[in-house]
Amino acid sequence: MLWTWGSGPPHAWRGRSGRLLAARAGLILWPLGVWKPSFGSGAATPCQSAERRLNAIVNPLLLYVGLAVGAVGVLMALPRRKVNPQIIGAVIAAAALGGVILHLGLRAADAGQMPNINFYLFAGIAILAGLRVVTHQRPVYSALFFILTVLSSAAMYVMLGAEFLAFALIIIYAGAILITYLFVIMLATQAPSEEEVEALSPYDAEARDPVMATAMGFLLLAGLTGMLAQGVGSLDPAGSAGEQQAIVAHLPGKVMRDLNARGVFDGLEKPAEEKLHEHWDVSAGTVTLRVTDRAALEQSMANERVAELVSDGGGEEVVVHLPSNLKASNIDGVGWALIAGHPMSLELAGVVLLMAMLGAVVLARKQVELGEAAKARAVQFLHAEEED
Amino acid sequence: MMLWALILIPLLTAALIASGPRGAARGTAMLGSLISLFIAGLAAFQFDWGNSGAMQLGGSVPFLPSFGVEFSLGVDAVALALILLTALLQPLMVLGSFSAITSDEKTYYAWLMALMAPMVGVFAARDLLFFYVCFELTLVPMFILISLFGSTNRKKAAIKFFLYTFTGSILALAGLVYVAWKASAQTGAWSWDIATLQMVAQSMSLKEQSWVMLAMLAGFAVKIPLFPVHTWLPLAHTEAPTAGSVVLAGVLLKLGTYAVYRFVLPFVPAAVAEYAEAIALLSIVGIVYAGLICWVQRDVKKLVAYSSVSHLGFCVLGMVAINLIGAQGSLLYMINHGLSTGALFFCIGMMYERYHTRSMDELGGLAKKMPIWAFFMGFFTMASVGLPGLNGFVSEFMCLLGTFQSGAEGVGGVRGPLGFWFAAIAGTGMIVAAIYLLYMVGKVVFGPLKEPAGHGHHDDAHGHAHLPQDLTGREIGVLVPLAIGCVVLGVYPTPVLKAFEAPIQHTLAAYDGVNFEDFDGEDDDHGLALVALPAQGEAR
Amino acid sequence: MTLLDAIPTLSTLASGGAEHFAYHVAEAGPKWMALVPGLPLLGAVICLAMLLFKRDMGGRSRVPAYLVTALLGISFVVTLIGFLQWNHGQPWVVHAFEWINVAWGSGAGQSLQANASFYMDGLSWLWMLFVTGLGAAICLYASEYMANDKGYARFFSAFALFVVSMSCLVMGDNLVMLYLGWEGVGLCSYLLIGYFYTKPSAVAAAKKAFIVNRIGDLGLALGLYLTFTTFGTVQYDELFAMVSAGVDGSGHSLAGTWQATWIPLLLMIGAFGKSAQFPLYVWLPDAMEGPTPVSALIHAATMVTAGVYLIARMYPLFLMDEALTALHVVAYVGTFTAFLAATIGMAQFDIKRIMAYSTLSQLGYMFAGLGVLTTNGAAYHVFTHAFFKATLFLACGAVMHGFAGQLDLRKLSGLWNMKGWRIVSVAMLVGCLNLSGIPVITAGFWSKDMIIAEAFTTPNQVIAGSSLIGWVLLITAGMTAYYTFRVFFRVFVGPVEFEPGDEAHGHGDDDDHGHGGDDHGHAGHDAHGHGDGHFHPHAPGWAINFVLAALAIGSTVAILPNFMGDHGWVGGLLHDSTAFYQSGFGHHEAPAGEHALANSKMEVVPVAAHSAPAHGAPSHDSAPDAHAAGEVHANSFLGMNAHAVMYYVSTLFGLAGLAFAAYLHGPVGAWSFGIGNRTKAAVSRADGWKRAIGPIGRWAEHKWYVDEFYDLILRTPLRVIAHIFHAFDKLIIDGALVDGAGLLPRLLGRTLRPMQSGVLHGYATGMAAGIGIIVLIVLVMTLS
Amino acid sequence: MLINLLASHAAPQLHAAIEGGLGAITLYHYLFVAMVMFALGVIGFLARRNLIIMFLSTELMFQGAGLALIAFSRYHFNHTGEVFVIFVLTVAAAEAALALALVVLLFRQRESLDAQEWSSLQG
Repeated sequence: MLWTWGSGPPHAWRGRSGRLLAARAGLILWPLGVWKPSFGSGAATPCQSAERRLNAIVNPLLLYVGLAVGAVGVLMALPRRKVNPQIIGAVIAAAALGGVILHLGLRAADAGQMPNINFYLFAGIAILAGLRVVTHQRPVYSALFFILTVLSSAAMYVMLGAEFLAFALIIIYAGAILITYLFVIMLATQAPSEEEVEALSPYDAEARDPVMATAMGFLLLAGLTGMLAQGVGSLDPAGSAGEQQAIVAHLPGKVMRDLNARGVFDGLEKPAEEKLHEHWDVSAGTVTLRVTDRAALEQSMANERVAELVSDGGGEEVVVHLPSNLKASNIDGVGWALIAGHPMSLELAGVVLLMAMLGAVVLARKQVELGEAAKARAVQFLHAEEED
Repeated sequence: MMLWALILIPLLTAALIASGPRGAARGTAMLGSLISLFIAGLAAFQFDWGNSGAMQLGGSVPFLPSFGVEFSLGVDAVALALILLTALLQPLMVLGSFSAITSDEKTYYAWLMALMAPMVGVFAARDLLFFYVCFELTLVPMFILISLFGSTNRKKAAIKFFLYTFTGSILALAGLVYVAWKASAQTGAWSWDIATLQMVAQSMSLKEQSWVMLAMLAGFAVKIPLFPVHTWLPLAHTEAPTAGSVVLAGVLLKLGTYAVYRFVLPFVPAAVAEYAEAIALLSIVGIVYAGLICWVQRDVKKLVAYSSVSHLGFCVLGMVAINLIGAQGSLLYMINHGLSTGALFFCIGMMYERYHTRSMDELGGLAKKMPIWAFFMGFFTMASVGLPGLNGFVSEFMCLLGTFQSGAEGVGGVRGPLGFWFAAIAGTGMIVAAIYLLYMVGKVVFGPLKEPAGHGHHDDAHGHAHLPQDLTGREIGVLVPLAIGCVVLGVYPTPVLKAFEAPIQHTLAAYDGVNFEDFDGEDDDHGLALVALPAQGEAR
Repeated sequence: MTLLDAIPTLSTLASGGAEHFAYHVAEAGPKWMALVPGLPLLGAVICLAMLLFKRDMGGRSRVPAYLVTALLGISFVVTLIGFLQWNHGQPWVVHAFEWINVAWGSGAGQSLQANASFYMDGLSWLWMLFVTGLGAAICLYASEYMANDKGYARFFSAFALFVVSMSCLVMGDNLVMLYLGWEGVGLCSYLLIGYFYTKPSAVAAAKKAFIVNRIGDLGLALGLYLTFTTFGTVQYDELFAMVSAGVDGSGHSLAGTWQATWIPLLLMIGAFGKSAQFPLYVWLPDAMEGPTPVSALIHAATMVTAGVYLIARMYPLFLMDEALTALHVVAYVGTFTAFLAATIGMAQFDIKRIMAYSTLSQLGYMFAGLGVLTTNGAAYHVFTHAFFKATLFLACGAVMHGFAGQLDLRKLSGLWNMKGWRIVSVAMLVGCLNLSGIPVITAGFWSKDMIIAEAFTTPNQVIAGSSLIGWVLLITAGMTAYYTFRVFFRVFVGPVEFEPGDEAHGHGDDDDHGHGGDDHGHAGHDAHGHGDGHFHPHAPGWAINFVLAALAIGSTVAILPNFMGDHGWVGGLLHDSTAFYQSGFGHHEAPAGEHALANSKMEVVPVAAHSAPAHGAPSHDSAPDAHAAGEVHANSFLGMNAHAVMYYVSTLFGLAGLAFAAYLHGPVGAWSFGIGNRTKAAVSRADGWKRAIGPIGRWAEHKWYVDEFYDLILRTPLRVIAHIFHAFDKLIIDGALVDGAGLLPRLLGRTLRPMQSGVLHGYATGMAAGIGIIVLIVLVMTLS
Repeated sequence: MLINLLASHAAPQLHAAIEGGLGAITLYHYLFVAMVMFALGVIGFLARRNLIIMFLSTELMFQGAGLALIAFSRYHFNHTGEVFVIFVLTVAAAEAALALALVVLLFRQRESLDAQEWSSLQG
């Protein structure tokens, strides 16, 4: 029984697709700013899951005003040559974007639910740091702010249950990539002279077409937020135990190790790992094991260290419930998804990395080959400089 | 099997050249082309000449069965003759390039050899798609040969050559695919077999046939090239390296006429009968027009290039006469033009290697310095002029006779669309050909000696130490086979004519029921009938 | 078998009276007849091989000359043997190999057969005899004449090839073979005229000859095609079988068909080109740029008579037409050419040119003879002309050879009295007498007479204006005598005086610039001491003298055939050929008082006319039967029997011309019969006359500006058209249409190009905008 | 430091959030943050002239995309999104390596990091 993604059991969220389609009708009015505070009622619109729509959470008018103010702020924050209202711009932008997010939180509070402080904290840090990444005049600081963004992103990953990736992000991004950036920045950013250590390169000091860039970025943002109105909603609680079970079914080693650690096998015969599935009823979540030492079994049952015994006919075999908290972790899931679902992609990623490595080696090698004449001239020139 | 070998061996040779050392390039090419020639000769021996109308030596390998595409090969006498011409020219081209190409030999010889495969493929294909792929594939090596090894204006020439012929071919593909689609709609399965498609195409309505003919001609006429779409040819010829010009004149142009013979004539007989006069008119205009243009050229190679346009006009004219003599003349013309014009390009190339100019203003009276070269130049010029006893005559004569008798009255006349005036006006092309070719020979070969500046003190300066004044043995070796071919085909064309008879009859069978209406019935527009003199009694 | 056996028995004429030519079923001839063209071909190939493999010792080897002479001699002997073995009356067909053989059906006319086969009847024999005979003789002459030329092997190769082509032309058994030879002699003519290829004028003349000939060839080709479509065959025996029955290939009567008119007209154009008749005559005078033996053989004796041969060969086809349209044209054009060439010949100073124009003029006679229905006269004139014109040319050649290319009659005088020149002078005299038609003792007299007499005899109803033709020919005869003896009187008699030409030809100076006119200028004769004023004329050697003597004798002996049999030997041969046409207008008195063939008088019987009743469609208007014998009266010459009085009349004209020449150009003394008064080479009484006639003399000297006229109306416009076409091709077709089509995408690209600023941000902005647009599109799509 | 913070203090809440859902924090919240990060990246890429900053901006865009992917992954209860983030990381790493190598190369040629220096592709 090889279970694969996509052909597996139905998930709860799948049933929503019909509603997603139905929700489009209501969206016609949404960009026009017709907002009905129908939060929680669900009956005012033909769409039953109206609360999941964007306008249920934030007033679009407010959203767009917030975005516009943010755009002005970002515009001001971008480096320019003469008058440089960077700080003011940063403040305005932060206020605007923060306001939007805060509004989201207030809305959530209105619904009687406490906003998740952690989310707002890290979202704010990420956005603020991102703002500084693109506006700071000194590349080194930009890179450092980017590390901050990465870290807060990682925090949000954790909140989303992706612990593995959160740490992978920190290790790869903050640990490797950004360090490379820093090296390159230091290599490539040279002060014009010793006196002007503080001087900025002209291309750092001045943005190119800031109005155009900001307009483009925020229009894109507005368009994307508009798209969200297609009906995404809150994140359902993890309800899919079956999926976890399914993954566990493929991880006999993990089950064995877990059962072993819990002492479930005390007094019972420990099956070979590859034979485990013969004893294991995945759907029921039980294992049928042969009794080897009845006394030890009873001892362990007495110690309440073993799982519940489903049936014990007093014979040679007993049926044991698997521990209720025995399920696939995030890493198990990612690993399984990688190996079972996207093995070719994994290989490709390896190839990409290898190629990139080779490419970087080739590119970074000094390639300017001087001809003999040019070399001679260069030598002469150097000699001349030395004599000076 | 041998046809496969003829396609694969050049490719293999090309690969070997590309991967081998530079010094071995020309040797490998020579060997490969000689093997090809040997195999072609072997094929000619295996071919059952008694049954020359049937497709022989073939075989097919499915390629895309669901789409009906096959690698399907087979030749009749016409195709085999053209393959033999290709195989004969190949070693000569390699041999003729020894001194002309001194750099980047691997690239040159590899592409030169790679060019042979699709050319053979075109002639040997029995599958339409395979034919078309080969037809187009010839462009790539040629493009590279021109753009890398041509003379000063080569980039433009190569691009023009490629784009022009390619654009035309796309239209031809549209026409061919329409026929295939039509066939698939009728039979329910895709097939690209030429014989099958031929049946379907013949059953199309006149309107459909006309469009299909127009589409096919758009591609093939560019390749031939017919009058208004000929301008790529002089440029490409002039700029191409010698062997490139030779293969261009010798084989590549024949792809167009061969395609007309193989596809246009049998596929759309009704449309051809309807528009034969128009095609013939274009051919005739091309004959005279290009001929006159030749006369005012200053560049020898360009002159010969334009003469190709003029000559192939005869070829097309003979073909649309829709009778045996015309078609035989036309097919023979393909081979003859390949021999004589190819040889002329060789001669001009040899001259160019010595003087680095082709301008008639700078050259003259070279017979004095290079008598042997002058002999060959004169010889092939005369073959090109159509002097009886040499090859050009038989084909030109038959093309014109076919044109003349097509639709003519009298016992020697046959049903057909053309007639007296077509032959008479096309016949002026004979005069024009004499004018421009003798003009060229008179300027370059004869007359007082004139050499470009810097060549006057030939003996002192040794400007061309690597080449003696007159032709070397190798160069004579290039020209002699062609000269022999010219004489043999001129003196004893009977075997070739006999072999072509069956396949042509096979092709012309498509016209059995076709009505050349303009020339039947009362509306007899022989202009001559009107000026016939009154009877004797009245005269007295 | 003797020559006398060749005399035909005119039984067919006597009995049937309606047979217009003697059609005989051919019989297979011996294969060795193929040696006649085969041997010269071998010679040509060997010479060529010597040339290509550089075995001719740089032109010093005499092998080519002797080889070709020997082979031509053998060829002549073979021809002679064949002729003697030939059963008179029945043509031979000798099949060599299949050349072109195509069949698209089994019915009549559904195949094209043109084999390498030979057809030998009286006409072919006549031509072949003098082609090979004269060829061999002139080849011998050339072996000395060309001795010091570098291109010795080349010359003899082309020379031999010429004989091959001429053999094919004459002996071919079908029109395609004739066409092969026709073009072949054209090629050899081209090669030999352009023999001195470093001389621009020679190259131009060669080119001109070839191209003008090609115009005629087109006519011939079209005539050939029309013959084929009409008769379904191009083979003589089949063709003439049909024509003799008066039907075309499908059995329909030819009477009144347009083909009957046009086939001869088209063939005639071919004949005009090759035989240099007006308006296609312009190449022949220029052709004198070639070596003199070439002029003698090709451009006087043989090749230019190919047109006569063609018309004679195809005479039945010419007679198919009831109205004889083509023969009318032939007669008029021939007469006009004869007269025109004579006028030009009178005003020239270059003796070789004069001979060239005299050739033109005599060819005109031959055509006129064909036109006035005397194939016998035309063929006999061809025969005699071949001898005496060859003699004249070779004599001129000897002069040219000896005097370093000097040909101006104003700069030569008194050769008769110079040492070593006597044979040349005598030969010249013989030739001149023949050409002038001095009575009785010259063959030219008899042959020319036959034509003029026939012109007067032929009724005007048959050939309209035949009397006028006769008068013009008579006057031309007088002019001929004048310009011929103008040459003789000025060059060969009188005080010894000469001025050498500017060539070093024949003086051992065999470097590359033998014939002047090349880039090294006129260094030629300076090289051997002429610079100090001592020029020694180079008297001809044994070969030249021998050949000249032989030809002079031959010219005289050519009288004899005229007296063999009723119509002469030539007439006998013609009777056994397709060219036979016995007009019989008036009593054709055999010369030398032999009995006249009384019953040879018969009506003109064009084939189509007499075939009409045979096919059941009698027409009293057109059928000759309607005219009782004698109804169509033969014309007369001023009321007298033309044949009887013509001898005296033409004698009168000839002598008048001679006397006029003696008066104007004759030196003091016996040679000019006491009326001449010239004492120096340069001055003569003629100069005063020339002034008197004003510009006409100058115009005649400039050949009536015909060349310039052609240049103006043909060559220049054609050249202009060619330039226009070239510009059109370059600018309109290639420029506007092709490159214009290519310009569209280029313009589009040029318009869009500025968007590619090259700056990264530009592309990024574009990308972001693109994403934005896609997002908007998705939004709009999902909203609607 | 931050990681420690997350590990020690936030872990129980996080655990609760995973167990019982994110409460009021909807997918939209995460997507909005992701989009803002992406938009900032776009702005940075378009507005800044320093090649390195431009590449940093692309990394910022990557971050936005990655956050969105993780959120969707969570939303759909599968790991495909996370797998994609792994690829994003891969590509980012590869891109960083190559791009920075290129930057170094370019800097060697012109002694400048200004993107406008390089416009030889101008049409």
